[in-house]
Order: sequence, then C-alpha cells, then structure tokens
Amino acid sequence: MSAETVEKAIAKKPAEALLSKRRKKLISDPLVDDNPVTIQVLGICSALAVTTQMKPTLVMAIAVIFVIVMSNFVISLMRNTVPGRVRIIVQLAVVATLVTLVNELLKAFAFDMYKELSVFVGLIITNCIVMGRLEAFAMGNKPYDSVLDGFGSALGYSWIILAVAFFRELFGSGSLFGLPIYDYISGLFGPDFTLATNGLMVSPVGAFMILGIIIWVQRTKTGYVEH
Amino acid sequence: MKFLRDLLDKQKPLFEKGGKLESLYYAFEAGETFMFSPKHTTGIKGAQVKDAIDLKRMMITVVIAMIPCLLFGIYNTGHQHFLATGGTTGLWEDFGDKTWVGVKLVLPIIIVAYAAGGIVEAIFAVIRKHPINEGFLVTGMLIPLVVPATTPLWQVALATVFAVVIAKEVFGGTGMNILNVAMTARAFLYFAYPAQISGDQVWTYLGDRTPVDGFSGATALAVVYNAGVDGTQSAVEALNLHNVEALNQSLFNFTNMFMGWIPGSIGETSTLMALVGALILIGTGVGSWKIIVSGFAGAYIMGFVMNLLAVNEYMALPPQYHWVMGGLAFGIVFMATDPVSASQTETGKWIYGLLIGILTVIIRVTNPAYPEGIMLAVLFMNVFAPLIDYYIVKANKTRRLQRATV
Amino acid sequence: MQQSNTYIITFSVILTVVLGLLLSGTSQVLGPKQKEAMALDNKKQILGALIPGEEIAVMTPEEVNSYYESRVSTIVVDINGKEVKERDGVAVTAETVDIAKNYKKPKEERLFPVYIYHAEGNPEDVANYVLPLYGAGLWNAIWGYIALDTDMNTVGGITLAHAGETPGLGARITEQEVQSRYVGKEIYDESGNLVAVEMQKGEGYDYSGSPHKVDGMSGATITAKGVNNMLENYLGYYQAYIETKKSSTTVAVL
Amino acid sequence: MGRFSKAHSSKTDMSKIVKLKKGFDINMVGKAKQELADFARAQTFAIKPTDFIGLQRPKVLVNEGDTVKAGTPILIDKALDQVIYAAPVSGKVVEVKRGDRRKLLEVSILADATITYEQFGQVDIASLDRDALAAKLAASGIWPNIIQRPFGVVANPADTPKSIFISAFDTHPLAPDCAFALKGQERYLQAGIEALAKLTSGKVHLNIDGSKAVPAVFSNLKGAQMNKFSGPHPAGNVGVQIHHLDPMNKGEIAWTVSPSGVAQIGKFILEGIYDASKVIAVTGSELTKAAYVKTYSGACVSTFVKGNLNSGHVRVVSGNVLTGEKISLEGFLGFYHNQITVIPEGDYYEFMGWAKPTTRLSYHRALGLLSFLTPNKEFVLDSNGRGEERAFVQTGVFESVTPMDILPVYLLKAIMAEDYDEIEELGIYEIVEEDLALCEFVDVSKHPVQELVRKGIELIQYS
Amino acid sequence: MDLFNLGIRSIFIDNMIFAYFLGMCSFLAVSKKVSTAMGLGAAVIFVLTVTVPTNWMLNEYVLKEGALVWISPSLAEIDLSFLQFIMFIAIIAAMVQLVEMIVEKFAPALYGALGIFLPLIAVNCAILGGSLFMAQRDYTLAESTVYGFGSGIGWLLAIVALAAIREKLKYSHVPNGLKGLGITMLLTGLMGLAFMSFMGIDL
Repeated sequence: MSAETVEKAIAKKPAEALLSKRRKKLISDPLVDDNPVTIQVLGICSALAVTTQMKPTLVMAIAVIFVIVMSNFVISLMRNTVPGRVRIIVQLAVVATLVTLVNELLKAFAFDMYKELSVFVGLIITNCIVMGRLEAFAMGNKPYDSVLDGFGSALGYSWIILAVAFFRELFGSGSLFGLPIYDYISGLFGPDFTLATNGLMVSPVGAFMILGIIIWVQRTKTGYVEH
Repeated sequence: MKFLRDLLDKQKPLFEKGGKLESLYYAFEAGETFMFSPKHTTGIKGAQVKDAIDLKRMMITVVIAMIPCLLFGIYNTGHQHFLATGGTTGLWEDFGDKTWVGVKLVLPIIIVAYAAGGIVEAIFAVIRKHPINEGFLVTGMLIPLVVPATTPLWQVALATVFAVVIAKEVFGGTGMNILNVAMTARAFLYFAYPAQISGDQVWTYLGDRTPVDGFSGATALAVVYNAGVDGTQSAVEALNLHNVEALNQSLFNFTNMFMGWIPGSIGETSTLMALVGALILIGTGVGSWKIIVSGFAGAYIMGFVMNLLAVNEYMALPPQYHWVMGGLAFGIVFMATDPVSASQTETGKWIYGLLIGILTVIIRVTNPAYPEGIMLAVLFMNVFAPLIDYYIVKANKTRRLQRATV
Repeated sequence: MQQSNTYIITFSVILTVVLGLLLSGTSQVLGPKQKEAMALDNKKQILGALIPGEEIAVMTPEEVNSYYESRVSTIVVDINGKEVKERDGVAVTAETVDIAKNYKKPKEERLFPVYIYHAEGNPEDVANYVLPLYGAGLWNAIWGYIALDTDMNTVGGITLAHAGETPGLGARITEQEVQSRYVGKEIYDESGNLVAVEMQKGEGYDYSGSPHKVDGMSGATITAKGVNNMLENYLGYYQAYIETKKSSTTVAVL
Repeated sequence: MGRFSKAHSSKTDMSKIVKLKKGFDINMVGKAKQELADFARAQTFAIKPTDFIGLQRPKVLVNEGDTVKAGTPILIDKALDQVIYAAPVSGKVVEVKRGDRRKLLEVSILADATITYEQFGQVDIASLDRDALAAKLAASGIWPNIIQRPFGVVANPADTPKSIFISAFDTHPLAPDCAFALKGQERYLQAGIEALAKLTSGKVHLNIDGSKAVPAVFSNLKGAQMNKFSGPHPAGNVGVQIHHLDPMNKGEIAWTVSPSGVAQIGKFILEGIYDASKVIAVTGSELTKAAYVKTYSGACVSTFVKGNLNSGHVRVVSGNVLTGEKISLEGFLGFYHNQITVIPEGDYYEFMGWAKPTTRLSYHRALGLLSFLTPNKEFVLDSNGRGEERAFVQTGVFESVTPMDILPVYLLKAIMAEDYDEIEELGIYEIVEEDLALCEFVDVSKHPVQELVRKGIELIQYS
Repeated sequence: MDLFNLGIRSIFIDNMIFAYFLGMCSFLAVSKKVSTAMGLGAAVIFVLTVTVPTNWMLNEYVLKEGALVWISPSLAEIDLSFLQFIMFIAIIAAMVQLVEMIVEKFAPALYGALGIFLPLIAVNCAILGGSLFMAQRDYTLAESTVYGFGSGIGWLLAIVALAAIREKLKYSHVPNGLKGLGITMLLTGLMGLAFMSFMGIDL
C-alpha cells in the first residue's frame, strides 16, 4: 500500500448523502427481501388480533412505527452509556415508556381506537421486532441510521398487517375502512345480487390463513426457502 | 377396450418426457391409470409379487361404503320435503316424487364437489409434478354427505377448494394431510357461512312451497337442547312429542332417528346406514374397527357420565340417544376412521376414538353454539392425534432403550 | 463493556427518574382530556337509544356534549327504585356508575342509573327514560340502553352492543334494522304484568300484531336469548322504579 | 422382552416356545415335490459380489481362463481382506463380467465333470483357539455363510458375537423344506454347531418350526439351544426369532447362519474341504415339474428351467418371491438362495383393474377382492406391480404382518426423511430387508420397502 | 364453579395462541420438537402462574386509581395506571430472573429442563398479555391465579400439539414457499378451527 492511499484512507470521509444507497437499503430491505414478519418470523404476536379491520390496523401500524423509530433513536443515542449488564432492562423500560405514551395519547384523542385496540397497544412492548432492532442495530449504530433502520422494519411489518387486514375486512365484513364495498358492488348488479361475507375471516383462523397465503406468495416470488 | 388402449398408447408419447405436453403428464397419467391398471412390473430385487389391492381400490371401497348413506340421504331429502310441506306422510308413498326431489338437490352438490376438488387436484398435480391422489374420490363424496341439501352450490365449491388446498395440497396431498379434508370443508362452511348451515331453516328443503302449520325444521339436537334449557319436560319426551300435532306422528322417536327419517345433513341422518357402512369398512379392514368401537363407546360413556351429573334435561338424556342423533354415527364411521388424519398407532386408535366420542357428547351438551359436536371433536382429535402417536412411538423407543441398558 | 456497580445504579436511577417524570407529566397533561373522552363515549352510547346512530356519528364532541347537557338529566336508583345520592360517603352520579362492574355484585347492592331524556332545557318535560342493559350473549358480554316512553310501557328505542358475537349472526344486534324492530313494543301485558319484549326464533315473520314479540335473527338463537334475558333482568331490576313512575304518570294523565 | 402383545413365550431352562400370530402365509401354486429331480446337471457356476451385502470393494484374484478347484479364492473384499470368497466348484474361469464403471458383476466358472477340492485339512476344534478357528474358516470360502446382525452383512471374523442364530425352517412362499434338503447331514450339522459354539461368547440358538414334530435331522443335535417358533410367515425369519429370543441393541453383534451353511461348515471341519453343494427347491406355477435338486452355490438355473416351463412369458426368481432377485433364464442362483421360483411375468394392462372384482390374492378384503372366500386356495401370482406408488396411508396392516415390537411405518418414514436418530431409536438394528418383506407385499401405496430398509441400514452403518 | 369455568375458558376458548395470537414468536420458533416444546410450555405455565397474581397485587394496591388508600385515605385521588405497562414488564422481567435463580438453586433438575427457556420468556407476549387481560377484565386474586395457570396450560397444549404435528410434517411434501413459517401459519389456522369447538361452552 502506497503512502498516498494510506493518506487518502485517513482523510476524513465525505459526509454520507442523507439518503445514500446504503441508507436506502436500510429502509427497502425489510420491505420484501428481509421482511421482519415473513422472512425473519418476528413480531407476529402482538398485532394480528387487531387485523379484523383496516382502521384499527392502520392505527396499530402507526403506533408500531412510532415506537420502533423512537426507541431505535433513543437507544442509539444512549448506546455508549448503557451498562451492558442491564441493557435489556433499559431497552424494555424505554420501549414500555414509549408504548405508554402512545396508549395515553390514544386514550385522550382517539378514544374509540383506544377501546378497540385494548390491550394490544400494550403488547407492542413485547413485539419481537422492537427488541430485535434495538439489539441488532440501534446498540451499534448512529442515531440517524438507526431511525432509518427502524422505519424500514416497521414499514415492512406495517404493510404485512395492513395486507392481512385488507383481506380480512373485505372478505369478512364486506367493507374497507368501514366503507361498505360489498353493498356498492351489489348495487351495481341490482337488488337480487348479494355478496355473502365470510365469517371465518373475522375469526382468528382467517388471520392465520391470510398471513400463511401472503407468506406463500411472497416467498414463492422471492424464492426464499426455509430449511 | 382394445380401441381405448390403442388410443391411449398413441397419445402417450405426447405426455412423456420430451413430449409436447410433458407438463400435463400427471393429468394424462391419472386418466390412463383410471381406465387401465398399469403394466409395470415389480423390480429386480425385493418383492417380486404384490398384493392385489392398491390405493384406488381402497379408496373406492370407502366410497362404496358410503353409498347406502347416500341413497338413503337422497330419498330422505325428498321425504322430509314432503313431510314439511304437507305432502304424503307415509314412508314409502310417492316414492318416485321423493326420489326425484332428492336427486334434483343432491346430485348437483355431488357433481360440484367432485368437479371443484378434481380441478384443484389436477392443477396441483400438474404444477407440483406429482400423481393425482385418489383421496379426492372419497373427499368428493364425503363433502356432499355432510352438508344440508339446501347448501348453495357456490358454497360447496368454495368449501371444497378451501379444504383441498389448505387442508391437503399444501401438505403434499393425500397421505400427508393433518386434518380430515371433508371435515375441514364442513367446518369452513360452518364458520364462514353459518346462516346456511345452522339454525332451523336449512335442514329441510321447502322449495317454493309453504310449510305446514307447526313445522319447525329443528333438528333432534336442537329439540333436545331446548328441552335442556326449558326443563319442563324430559329430553326424551320432547323428542317424542316433537311435531306430533301437525304431522300426526312423532318425528324424533328413537326408531325414526335410528332409521334416519329426520331432518339433517344429506348423508348423516341414518344411523342404520352408517352402521351398514361400518360393516363394509370393518369387514374389508379399510376402516379401523378400534376407532369405530371406541368412538361409540366414548359417546356412551360420556352420555352415561352426563346422566350421573344430570344438571339439566339434556344431560339426563339416555346415552343411546346420543348414538342416533345428529351425525355421530356417520362421523365416527367415515370421518374418524380416515387413516391419514387419525391416530396411526394401534394403541393410539383406541385413545383417539374414545376421546372423539367423549368430546362429541361434551360439546353437544355444554356448547350451545355448536349443537353438532362430532365435526369439531373429529377435527380437534385430528390435531392431537400426532401427539398421541408421538407418545406411543416414544414408548416403543423407550422400551428398546431400556432393554439395551438393563 | 463492564461498568462499575455504582455506574449501573446511577444510570438506572437517572433513567427511572427521567422516564417516570416523562410519564407522569404526560399523564397529568392528558388526564383531563382522557376523562372527557371517556365521558363523551358514554354519552354517545346513551344517546344511541334515542337518536339514530348516523346522526350521532356526524356530531362533533361539543355538539354531543351540549346536546346531552341540555336534553339528558340523570338519577341513580337502587333495586327498590329509591334514588341514591351517595354511597359509603361518596357522592353518586349516573356517570360514575360502571354497569359492567355493578353486574358482578349481588343485585341488592347494585346501583342503577336512569337517564332522563327531556325537552331542551326543561327536565320536567320528559320524553323518554333510558335504562342501561347488560348481560351475556353467546361468546361474551352484550350491553345496551333501552328508552321507554313516558307511559313506562312503550319502547321508544333500543341500542345494543356486543364484545364478540358472531359476525353476520349474533353481531347483527348492532344493526339499526334489528334494533328498530323493538320500537313501539310494550313491556307490560294487559293485566299489568311485566313481560318485557321477547325476540322470537326464526326470522322473517310478522309480529306487528303482538306487542311483546319481535322477529328473530336467523341462526343466532343464543344471542337472541341473551338479549331476551338481559331485557327481562334489567327491566326487572328497574321494575320498582318503573312502577313509581308509571303510577305518577297515570295520575298526571288522569 | 418388551410388551409384545401377540406373542406368548414360555421359558424353560433350555429352550423357548414362541407362538406368533401376526404375519401372513402366501399360498402359491408350484410347491416342490419332496423328491430329488433328475434335471440335467448345471454347467456353469458363478460367484456374484452383488450377493454379498456390504461387499464394497471386491478384488478379483483370478483371470479368465484360469483353472480353479472348489475352494480356490476368487474374490476378496479389500475392506475385509481376511475373508475369502471361493470357487464353489472346480473348473475353468470362463468370464469375469463387469458392468458400468467396471463394476464387478460376476465371475463364472465352467465346472469339471468331477469336482476337485482344495484340501484345507481336517480341523480339530478342541485344539484351536477361537481366533485361529475363525481365521481358518475365513480362509476357506465358507465364511460368507455367516451373516452379521445388525445390518445383514458378511460377518467380521475379528468380532465375537453375543450369540449365533440358526433358523431351521423357512416360511417364505414355496420355500424348501430344510429337513428334506438336509437329510443325511446330521453329522455335518453337529460339527457345524460345535464350531459355531466356539466362535460366540454366548449361545447357539437353533430355531425350529413349533407347529410340526421335530424333524429327525435336528432332533439329536447337541450344543445348541433349541427353540420352537410357530405362526405364519415371517415366523421362520431369523430376524424375528432374534427379536423374541435375545433382541439386538445398539452396539451388539450377533451372527446368523442358514442350516445349509451350518452343514457346509461342519463338512469343512470334518473333511477339510469347501463343499458348496446344497439341495435347492425348484418351484413356481410356471414349471411343469417342481421338485428338489442337488447342485452347488451359484448354479446356472437354465438346466432346471428350460424345457420345464408350461408357458412362455415368465420371470425367473432366484430365491423366493418376497425377497428374491429377478434373473434371466441363463442366470445364476444367488449365494444365499436355496430356491428358484418361476412365475408369470405381469407386464399387461388391465381395464379398470383397480375396481373390477378379482380373485387375486390379497391380504386385504377391500371391495371386489374375492380371495378371502377361498382361504386355502393356492394362488398363481405374477409380477405385475398392481398399482402406482403413493404416499403412505396408515391402515395398520404393516403392524399386523410384522410380529415384532417395531413400528414399520414410522421407521420407514424416518428413513425417507433421513432422520438418523429416529432410524436408530425405532429399531433399525433389529431388522434386515426380509423382515419387512411382507410389508412390501401388502402395501397399498406400493413402496419399495426393502430398498428403503437397506437405505436406512446404510445411513446408520456408514454414518 | 366460576373458577373452574374460567380455567376451562382460559385453556380452550380464550386460548392465547388461537384467540389472541400471543406468544407467536416462540410458538413458531420452538415448536420443532415435542420435547423442547414441552419444556418451554412448562416454563410458560410456571411464569404465567407466578406473574399474573403478582401483577394483580401490584395493580390492586399500587397502580389503580385510588389503590393507594391502604397507605393513607388522602391518596385516594392518585391514579398511577399510566405506569401499568412499565411496571408489569418490570415485574415480569424481575420474576423471570428470580424464578431462574430459585429454580437453579433448589431444583437443579428442573433448571436443566427449563433453564434455557426462561430468558426467552421475559419477552413472550403471552406473559405480558396475561397480565394485561387480567387488569382489563378486573379479575380477583383467585381468578388471576386460575387465569394465569389456565392460559399457560392452553399455551402448552397448543405448542405441544403443533410440535407433534411438525415432527410428523417432516415426511410431508410442502411447497417450497410454504416451508417453515408458511405451513406453520396455515397449520395454526387449522388448529384454531379445531379449537373453535370450545367457543361458547358454558359450564
């Protein structure tokens, strides 16, 4: 290695673009190729229960995005001060605080949603994606990157549960965001034409089925095979 | 036959490796082996001769065992229609008309079930390159027998597709599935479109005729359940008195229920016909007698235990009534014995059957939401059969291991 | 990285204090807002028995509040129909009574709120008495409010809700169409016995001639039974109160 | 001994009586008459490395054109080179046949009119120690008669087995009657047993058919524990017998020898020669004359079959129809086989063959199978595959034809999934192919059960 | 009878997995072998039975509105319920630690079986879910204990049955895209279908 190149290497790296290729990947990877739900098998627990309808699911998704992004940010800021031995507890405390904040805000400003989501907001604390990102990324990366990483993972998670909710609400209740889609369709074909809603879709079974099929389609497309 | 054989031989190269329609080989193969049992011979090493039975023959045996239930079901569908709409009430009067009504309703359901199942099978066979399974011969017949004659055809098709894909093909086809396919189809209908498969209105085909006064359409299970809630008369009385006024006969007396002259799903009403099927299955060894015997025993035992508790009139129902009401007999004989989804160890079969019987009665008596316990009991035990087997296989391993260390 | 115990403890203490302050601060700030939201939710439900759901849905919170304030007054009674103003030294208002919690107590100890719907600004000019309902459906709790006309006999309206009935079957009790079947029915028979209103088995029958029967919901017998029981129970609990009102209105009419 | 429900065994001081209920006798047309036929003498004899399971790297020691005596080394296994595979007859090596990638298939010898023997000298068992006896047997060509359990491979002379098992009766379809085949060989049998007793640290078990009177040829043998087994096939399988007498556990070794092998060993002890002669049964529905014939290991079967056929399109099987091997009309008898079976070849289509009523033999009683009406009938079975391979459908028949405390389907599935632990725990050490051969016959899903068993054994053996 | 009813409900009807999807991560990850599933299931029962009543006491005497009156009536106005999440999770984490230590000390054999699973459990949604449902549904202490225990049993049943099925699935021919997670999801759905038999049971 010549002296020149060494010098170059030492020279201060130019500031990375705000959305450099690497950073874009932080966001885009978890959407499909490395989706936290369908590929990494994380975070399925806490939110499937609310996916009977789009509206609560959307609120849930926003809440999860908020919690993941904020906790990634906070933990990343503290990453050099957190004592290694108690880091899990610290992470839990931060996450729990953020979740409580979300819960309190919902209770104050969107009481209907608060009622509808009930305990499942609280269960964001134990969403494996949150803790997973904190451990795997935020503890070792700078705040801005961590925020992007968290945002990517949360988005990857959100679109999955929104997709589940889409099919469950459409087939199970014949509506989307509360809009009676089935009624509109029936209306087009005259009064004798009715579409029956599928009761299985509103039961938990429907969620498992839909998610299973989404995984099937998605993995067949990406060619990912689990062994 | 020769002509047919020549025709097949001529077409065969098209479908074989390198042929134009290679991708459709398994569809061709299914058709070919359906008409002609293949000519391939045993290998160089190993057994040089084979038993005369193959899976196709075994499956068709199950279908044959169901024929009595089917024929009875067709006639009974017509009979119930005439009873409810004030036609003749004698069992064998208007035989032709009753048969015609039944055929008109039941045949389309069978055709739809076979067509939907067959198409799904063929698609999967072609895409996944495996032979078409004979299992759908049985599934296609079982599904029509466990739904009411009034079920909309599109629901039959949807349920069949759902069950064949989700309960069978994703596991790799017949022999690999965990749940009984036909039961999954019925459960799908039950939870997805409850209005068309529960309540009092679906069991009897009325057509555009109005029912006679006093007609309720309730099944025996519903009558007994209400007797349990009301508590004003014993369950047996409630059964015997049901529909007496309007029809001038007792619809739910024991004999009627045993014979099957009652409303219900197409093939499940007649305990007698199910027993005929059981005889065929046991006689041919295709169905496990252990499961059938222990299933009936489990129901009787639990019915008896309920008698001892007897908190309400339903619980006080004599145990043998559980045998003849609803689809218990049909379910135990044809669903529980499905060799793929049942317990696969011989000891396991006893436990499996017994628990199905017990669970059925528990669900019937304690679960107002699902009067018909057998369906869910079978599914539930399907889920736990691998666990039963696991422990029985483990015991076998342990015996071997202990022998070594002793 | 291995830190000293002192460091860990200091860190933990600081973190706890910071997070604790943050949370209690939020709670302080949002507390009143949350109480408002809860009260509003309650009011909407009560109004549901009186005016169509769609109308409530488009009302702003302020409108709901002002409508409720001007049109609804409340009292709380016990099983004997006597008004209760305080219990165990704590003031009792209808808004603070939790029906679900009361449901767990023996009925003698329960508190029964009554919401009186009256002409705007005039509590004397009563239009309806709204009574809460609570019971068990097929899967889970069902509840609602029933509005009685001033004759304390005719049903002015009903609103029903559930926690988990079967969609398409039992869950239909929330449908306007089902609830409207109750309007105009009567809870007393000719001889003055409380018989409530009973949802029948089967659907599609005409019960316009029978004041105590409403058409059923196909395939949802158990939920219907739950509704029937709930009505019978709660009208029973309020019977004493209803009788007093009834006699007083009868007198007034005379 | 486990909880094996259908077997009742009673222990006496010496011998055991075991009654088995599970299993199935395949009753076929073409049983050999109990007489020695005057077939023309076989001309050529072959030694086929493929007969010896586990013989991995055969090395031929002779060239085409060499003359050999009975007992001259022909092959060795480079992996176990103290064991000699010797010429069964004297004569000239006519062919060293190789297949793909020079795989050695057979070495054939044109026999002399009179057989001459390599002389090894008489053996005084008492004066030799165990290892010396083993070495002497291994060098003589008769050693491959000794099979090792587990795995069913040729035994290693360096091992000391926990016991040695001899099944003195064969329950396979159309199997030869050992007592008839060994008539007059009592002396050799006795010497063979004495030699075997020296090789094991435990007992020599001689298992005879408990449903019949003890044949004279076995009744006076000493030095072995005589056990009686009765019941349908596979009661005569030595693997089944081991399972009920002294089951194989992981790490243990037992040996098995066929009765004719014992007699050959005895003859070697007493006379110092490797005499590969044996009486075999020539059986099957397609033969005009089914009878016994005296010949040597590896005989070319053509002289017994040609001119003895009553139809044209046949399959000749070396061994029995459950475990045998298809050979040509000019093919050679397998080393371990004491029987030839000739059955019709079954390469024909059958219209609606899966549904139409048939009187063919079946263990099952499904629709249209009428064989149960004639339980004592002798059946003509052909080699048709009777359907296509499918996934396992568990009806419990495997268990009902396997009189062992083993779960065949679970074992086979474990082999398919290559789950080593499961294969081991489910009892692979206790079986070889022939023990589950009946499963292959009765299987409605038409799996190659014996091939799977071998695959499983190899997975464990070479892991 | 009410307690018995609650127990049955929590095992079969309000099953953590099939009704609320709780504890799915470990449910999916640790259900490949029956023996390990059994171990994790036992650990879940244990921890749920301990933490739900503990959290009940915490909730009842500290967190609820007016819960602190036992200290002084003047504290009746204090509502610490905003601390619910953080306190519950803290208790769970602490309890898991404690349980781990106690088991290790006094029952080494049990520790050998459960040890590796205990740390996993702190972040198992089913555990927190148990406490949150307890608070939401206003159980009494006795009910909380029964509920915790019952939920644990239900969870164990689900994971052990799934594990047995997955062991059996080794011999199946599952499409590539469905291998692992996908087929397990569908399977869980089918199991849920079977578990629906108990919904509506009223003892």
